[in-house]
Amino acid sequence: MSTETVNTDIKMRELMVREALNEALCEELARDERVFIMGEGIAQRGGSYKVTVGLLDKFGPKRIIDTPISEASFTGMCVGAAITGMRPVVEILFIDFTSLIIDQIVNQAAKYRFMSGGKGRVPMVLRTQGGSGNGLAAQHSQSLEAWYYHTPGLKVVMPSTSYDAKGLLKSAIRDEDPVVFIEHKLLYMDKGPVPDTDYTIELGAGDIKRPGNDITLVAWSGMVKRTLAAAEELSAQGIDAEVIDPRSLVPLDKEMILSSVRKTEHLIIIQEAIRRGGVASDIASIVQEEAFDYLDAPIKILAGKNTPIPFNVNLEKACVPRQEDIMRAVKEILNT
Amino acid sequence: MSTETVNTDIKMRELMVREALNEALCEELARDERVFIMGEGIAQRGGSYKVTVGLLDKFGPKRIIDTPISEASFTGMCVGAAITGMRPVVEILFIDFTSLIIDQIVNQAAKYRFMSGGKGRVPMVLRTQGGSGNGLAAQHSQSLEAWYYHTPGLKVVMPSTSYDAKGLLKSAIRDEDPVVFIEHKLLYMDKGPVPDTDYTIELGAGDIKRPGNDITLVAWSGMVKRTLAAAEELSAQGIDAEVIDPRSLVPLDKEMILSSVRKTEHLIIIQEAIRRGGVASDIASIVQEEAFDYLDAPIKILAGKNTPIPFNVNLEKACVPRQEDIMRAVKEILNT
Amino acid sequence: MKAYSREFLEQLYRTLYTIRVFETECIKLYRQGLIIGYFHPYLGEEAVATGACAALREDDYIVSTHRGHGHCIARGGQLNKMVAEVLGRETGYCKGRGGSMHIADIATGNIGANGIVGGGLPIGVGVAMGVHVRGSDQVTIIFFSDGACNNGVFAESLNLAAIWNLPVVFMLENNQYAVSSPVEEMSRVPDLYKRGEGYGVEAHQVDGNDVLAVYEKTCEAVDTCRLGKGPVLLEAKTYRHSGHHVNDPGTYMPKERLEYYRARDPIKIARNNLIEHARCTDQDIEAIEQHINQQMEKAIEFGKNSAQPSVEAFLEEIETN
Amino acid sequence: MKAYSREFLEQLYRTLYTIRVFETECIKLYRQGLIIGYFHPYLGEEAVATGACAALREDDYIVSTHRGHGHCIARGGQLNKMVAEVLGRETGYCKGRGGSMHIADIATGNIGANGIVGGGLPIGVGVAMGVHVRGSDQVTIIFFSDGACNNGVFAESLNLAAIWNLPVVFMLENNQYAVSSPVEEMSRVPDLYKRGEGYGVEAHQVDGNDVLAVYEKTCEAVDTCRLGKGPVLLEAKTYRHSGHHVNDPGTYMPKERLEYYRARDPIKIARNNLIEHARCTDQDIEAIEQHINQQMEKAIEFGKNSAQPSVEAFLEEIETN
Ligand SMILES: Cc1ncc(C[n+]2csc(CCOP(=O)(O)OP(=O)(O)O)c2C)c(N)n1
Ligand SMILES: Cc1ncc(C[n+]2csc(CCOP(=O)(O)OP(=O)(O)O)c2C)c(N)n1
Ligand SMILES: [Mg+2]
Ligand SMILES: [Mg+2]
Repeated sequence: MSTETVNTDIKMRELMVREALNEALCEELARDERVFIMGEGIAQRGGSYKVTVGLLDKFGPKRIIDTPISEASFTGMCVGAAITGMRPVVEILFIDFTSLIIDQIVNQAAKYRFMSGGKGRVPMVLRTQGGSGNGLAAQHSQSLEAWYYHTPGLKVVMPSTSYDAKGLLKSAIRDEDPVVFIEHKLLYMDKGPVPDTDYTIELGAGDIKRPGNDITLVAWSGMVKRTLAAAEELSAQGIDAEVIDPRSLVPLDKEMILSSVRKTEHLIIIQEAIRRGGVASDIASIVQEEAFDYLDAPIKILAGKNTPIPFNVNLEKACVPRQEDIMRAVKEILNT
Repeated sequence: MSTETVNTDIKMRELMVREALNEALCEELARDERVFIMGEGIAQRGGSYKVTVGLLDKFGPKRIIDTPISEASFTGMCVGAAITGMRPVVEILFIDFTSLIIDQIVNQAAKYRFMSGGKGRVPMVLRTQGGSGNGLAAQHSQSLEAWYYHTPGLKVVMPSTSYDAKGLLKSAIRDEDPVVFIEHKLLYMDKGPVPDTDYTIELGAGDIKRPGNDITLVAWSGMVKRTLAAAEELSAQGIDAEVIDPRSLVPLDKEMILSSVRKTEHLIIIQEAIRRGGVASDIASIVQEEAFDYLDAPIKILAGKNTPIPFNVNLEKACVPRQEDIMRAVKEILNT
Repeated sequence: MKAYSREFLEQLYRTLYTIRVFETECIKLYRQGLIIGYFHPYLGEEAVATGACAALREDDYIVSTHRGHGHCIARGGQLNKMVAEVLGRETGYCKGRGGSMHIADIATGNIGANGIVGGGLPIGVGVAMGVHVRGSDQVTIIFFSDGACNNGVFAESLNLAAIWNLPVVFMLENNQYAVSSPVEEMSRVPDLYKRGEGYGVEAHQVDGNDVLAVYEKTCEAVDTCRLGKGPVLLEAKTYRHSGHHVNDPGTYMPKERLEYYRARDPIKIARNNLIEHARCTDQDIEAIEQHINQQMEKAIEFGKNSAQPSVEAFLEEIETN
Repeated sequence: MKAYSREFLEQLYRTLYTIRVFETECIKLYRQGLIIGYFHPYLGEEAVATGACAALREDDYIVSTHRGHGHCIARGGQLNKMVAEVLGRETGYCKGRGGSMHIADIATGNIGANGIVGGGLPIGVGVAMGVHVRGSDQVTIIFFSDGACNNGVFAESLNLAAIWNLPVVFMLENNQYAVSSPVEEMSRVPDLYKRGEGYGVEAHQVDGNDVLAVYEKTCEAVDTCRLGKGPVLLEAKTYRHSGHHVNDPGTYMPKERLEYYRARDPIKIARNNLIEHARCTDQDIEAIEQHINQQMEKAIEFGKNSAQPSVEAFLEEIETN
């Protein structure tokens, strides 16, 4: 929140991430009648994670639409509607299932503007949810942001707090191009302060979640919380870590990361996805190229283990960087 | 070819990549009756790039199967057949269309072994074709190896020569796990020596396509040829580049790359895919971590431009690293 | 009713009742916090898996769904390994890596449950394609429900099986909901077997709560497939006795409708068969139930006493990935 | 035959002939190496796009395919911009970025061609959903061919349009091949409109070589949609006059079959209409053709003289991606 100037008159409420998302949808639906929402069980039932609760009553069945299990086609529908002047928001319950719609997102939504010589735009939002942590096993726990990160024409947003979730989702809906908006299943019930005003957060503006001088820690989505917890504990041990949450991976606030690294000379990137081919590798490749002479040690990546996520809770936990892993890595890199 | 010991008695033929692939399929079909092939237009018509020519006549319609345009399902069929003892090879004409089957590959094929506690295996090969260069525009020109590279449970192979194509495809078919085998549309007619014996190439063994001392150039698939051409021309200018073709990206011959970098202290990675989130970034992140102290300069990545591929031939060419880009980058990094 | 041996009717009842007990007991374990994640009970639908699998040969195949415990049991799955798996133990079918949604039992030809709705459809057609290439006459039953019919792979798979005459029984368990979405709102033609005709696929509807009705229709379909004249699409109309998963109260299910189907409880119907056509007494049946209850108790014991997978061993295992 | 004005029949003929000339001349450019990539001619199928688009209002929409030139022209596309696009020029519909497979003309409500077979189906249903949400009465025609019917999105899209009564005409151009694969081998029921019934969708077959037959059936379908009773599936049976793309000799197409359809050439049929029902003379028609030939010549001139896109400008453009 540190990068936004927040008026001190504004009332802050403690909202859960899912409530903040709900407010964002609600406000944008009210503000712009071109906005409509599609997904499985989002209307009557209000969504599996209760993000869309109450919207059907407020906006009616023409704009809050329960769909059959036809992910590819109802996502494709949003592309068509967006091209012709609407602003659809489609929910795919698990990012794992976006494997069914990636053709619509990558071959259609992401390319249409370009292929039409700039005449057509596709202002749609794909809301989806990823990450592990609930014993949901291999087909409901993936972290697949790297697929979309690798696709020209898409923006990719991954909020970690209630405040960010609301402000970013509103920006995503107002954006003229397709945005992949990835929520984390473990964050929906997390609470945080949200002002009662109509604010947005620019896509591409990272956030320094904790300023510090000794080392830069970059983390997003589900990893931010445990990175902050690690930083707090390290601070008690005399290590002052800066925690950066890029919030949107595309566009990426490269400058925020680079200037932090130029200051701290040490970088660890923490991601839940498996390391191979992940976003962390890409950020590392950028930083080593653009801040080579500032780096005092190799950039370290903490990432998910190279395996499908297991059902057993102990194994599942072992697959993803934990607070203690982060602390250990920091000490290792700083030789303390 | 340099890493394999080739018996000098062996007759070498000059074969096109597509002929080498055809031989591999032919030999494996003959060797193992569990092998069968599915795809669009692969039987009667012998495939759009003629890779499967003649197989229908030799092996009959039970094993060489023309499919409807139902990519998701005929790929899923291969998963089911593989689980129950067959060794299917499925062709998806363009890697762009694998967006329609990524659920079957990532959620089913790649995970089944793991999810079944190791009891089930999925020995199937997905043969597909990528890259730009024929004026086929945005939906027929992508380089999407990074998606599969990021998926635990898959192997990813990308040959650049006739010899490699044949030996690697045979290994892929014999492998016990799913392999994504990506050909390049511009290479099918390229000729190269292929022995007339039953050889295979281990998945995970890179190949030094040109030894050198001054700089390491890593390239695969369509980029190898122009990297070698650049190296030759640089050699005339006194720069001795080592060209490494990993051939398989998963498993990756990390050691070959690292030991080369420890020797040359300079690394450029050349990939056709867009840079953001590409395999090159991942290789860079590994090398900077594991050979930090050997690097004399930041690792450079030459990659495709961040855009869907345009139809116009001049624009298309400008999207992908060219020989002169490689030469320029080498000189820049070596300060010559 | 055709004449069936007492032994056969008892066997059907045993299977039905085992599924009922497995689900009921596991729901208790779930509520105790011992089972986590998604758990989709098959309560109320037991006759479909039981009748269908009874029509199969030992070397045949089935492909299951996220609601897969019934299929696994009907195909001869072991309670011990099932309980251990849903408890996430090393002794489970998938060594605790899979859980409820991914149980597979290759020994009984059960290719496995699936977390992707519709995911099993092409896989099953492919199993049949393997059979076809090998020149064998094994039959594959693919289980799926109404929701999966709206995933494009249903139409694709039906068509693929059709053009190659593959030995597949598409067993549509129409329980009339996809989570909370009623089939009447998700399709203009809620009798989903009618989709078969456009693809030239023989299709029938059957009472999914009557195990013998399911058995008989499946036998016919299996015969058709075995003769190389497949596929066949069977729609078994049925209804869940509870919500979509353990944590879903299922408030969207109209009371009268639920009552109607509860009155047509597949277990009750099969029990009546035993009494009316096989001269079983209440005591006979109680003995059967008693035995199964004990097996289930033992299975729970086994599961609870089984070791959790070792994190160290797991991390070592995946080192080579 | 119903009574049509001479003006209307001439207009249809003009469209048909324009498509014919566009494809014929572009094939020449292709053979000269001036057009590259995939080029899928619509030769032989002209009556489908022409008849269908004639039934639309100016503010309606169409969604096209990889074989899309005919749709674009029938909807009022400009030859200059089309030729420039297939030549890859800056003045083309997509500034040379799209090429034949991606021409879109938002001004005429042509959402565009598509390189993914079936890709346009959900997009078109979504266009109609937008209409529905806005409360407008615009109709969308989605063009697609037999091959696309086997992509799962066909079934999904049909069902989605059906449950929401969306104003969509699914216009199935059954030219009986997907590349070299004959429709009879890819489906047991080659009369693909029959798939509609299982989804509760009104469906009809029509002679795709007879522009008036297509026009009339489409008018009915459009009316149905406009009244909020859509969707409608129309299957127009037709045949290509040549291979799948310019470089495909089409040797798999049986001679007699091809001859049969050539004899039923849509241009010939429409020409006969003009002579028999509109009292046109050969000279009248020649004048029309002459005019179109000249327009096409000018378009080619325009295209050839247009600048290639600037590489520098392009690289600058994408800097901000
Ligand atoms: C492709 C896909 N979409 C959505 C889901 C989430 N989901 C899990 S079960 C379910 C309902 C499935 O309905 P149905 O096919 O009728 O099976 P039933 O639960 O009735 O047995 C849904 C939507 C999923 N697992 N996979
Ligand atoms: C999803 C997908 N699969 C395969 C292809 C390759 N391909 C291009 S056109 C074509 C045939 C399409 O047949 P049909 O739908 O009947 O259209 P027609 O060419 O007859 O107009 C195929 C297979 C593709 N472009 N997209
Ligand atoms: Mg159901
Ligand atoms: Mg066709």
